[in-house]
Amino acid sequence: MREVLRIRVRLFARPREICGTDTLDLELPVTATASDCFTALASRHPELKSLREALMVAVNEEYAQWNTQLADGDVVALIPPVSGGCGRAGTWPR
Amino acid sequence: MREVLRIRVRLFARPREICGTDTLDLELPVTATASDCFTALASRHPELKSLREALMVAVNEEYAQWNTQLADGDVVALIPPVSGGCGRAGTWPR
Amino acid sequence: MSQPGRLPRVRVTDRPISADRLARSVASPHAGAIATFEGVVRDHHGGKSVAFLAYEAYAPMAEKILQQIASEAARRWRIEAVAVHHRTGRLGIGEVSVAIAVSSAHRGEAFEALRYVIDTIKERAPIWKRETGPDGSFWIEGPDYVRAGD
Amino acid sequence: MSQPGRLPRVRVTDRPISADRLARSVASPHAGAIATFEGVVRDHHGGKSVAFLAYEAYAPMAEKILQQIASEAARRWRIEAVAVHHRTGRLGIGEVSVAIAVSSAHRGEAFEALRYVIDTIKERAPIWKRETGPDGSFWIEGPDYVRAGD
Repeated sequence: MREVLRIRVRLFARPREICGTDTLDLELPVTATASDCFTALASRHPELKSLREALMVAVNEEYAQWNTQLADGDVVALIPPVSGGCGRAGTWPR
Repeated sequence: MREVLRIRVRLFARPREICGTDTLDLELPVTATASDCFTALASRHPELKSLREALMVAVNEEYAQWNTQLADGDVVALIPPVSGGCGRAGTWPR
Repeated sequence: MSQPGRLPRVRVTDRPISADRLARSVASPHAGAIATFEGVVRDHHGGKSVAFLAYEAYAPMAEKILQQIASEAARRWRIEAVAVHHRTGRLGIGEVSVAIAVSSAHRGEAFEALRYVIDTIKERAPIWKRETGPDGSFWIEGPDYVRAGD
Repeated sequence: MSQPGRLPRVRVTDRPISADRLARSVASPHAGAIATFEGVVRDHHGGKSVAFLAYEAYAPMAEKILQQIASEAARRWRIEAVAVHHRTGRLGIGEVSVAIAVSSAHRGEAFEALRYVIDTIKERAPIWKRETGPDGSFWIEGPDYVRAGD
């Protein structure tokens, strides 16, 4: 086994537009968290950085914390504010 | 013109069953109120008397007070408690 | 196809009624929300089983009252349209006794108006319900049951 | 005829949806109340005119979330059944984006559960809305508008 995590990233709405795709695959260090995944993606697509505060993250189709440890094969989705939400990630129901 | 009011009475649900008809005509003194109409009817159908507290009255298809003065040709309806109501006439919206 | 434009907004009828037809009749390009309610004959009431219901109305007055209630809702909330049909006669389990539809730009108003309309109908419309089950027939008078004579 | 028994209770789909089909699917002999909600594309938003909307969903996660919300409603209120469908893709004015139906023995529970379901969908379901009007296309992010790139 290689010492990396193969992570699939799902993108929607504005992040999808910024990255120009709805799905991409990343290789991350084995210690990577969801937040590290975002940072790796934002280094390729700097426009994402300003969205960070507004984004939620999902791992394997469940809302997750940014400090969630990832595992090989995980699917990470960036979740922009939804249409009826208040736009502040901190108040979303968990 | 005769010195009486010709009043049509409309009956529904239990009062209709008690009186055995859904419509009847009464002649009442020219000073009669809705309450007098009820009294005249209850003198023919004594079983009605016990319903008096629970009944509302309508004159010409509008909810009315029992002391409403009637006019010749008026249609008086006895309104038993409706199915979703609280059963106390005094609390009905007016 | 139904002809929504011709459907009366308020009606007391012995024919089957449908919230869906009312929903289509209140639709408008300005409406972002359509909420409906159907009252349905259910197989039990107060712990007793129910075979069927019979609704009796003072129809012309009931239609006036339904119209008043609809107008009150339209004054009180910012809604696009409201429609109310009430059925009379004998209804079996699962049949619709009352159908209401409300449309509005935003959903909060549709919900509040819908709730107001059904709650107020139940308080004020001159419509009575006779329930028939294994113990016979009863008039439902608010919280009271009273044995019916026929 | 539709086949209500086979209609999934929860679905995210790019095909047209209907609250009426859901209402029929939640009907039961024990239900005295059926309440429905349709979210409809309207011709204006925030004072601007709207030509059409496009809904984009993270579909498998959105279906899980809708199922969670339905289960929460069923735990919290005494209801018979609840069904929720959400549509994706381009929708014109008057088209239904979300449809919900709830049945219950008594109407209060149906109203409260219905309101909970739509309010919670709007907070939690990973579904996004892009609005197109005379000024271009915008993502609707809670209270914010953000210009869309395509």
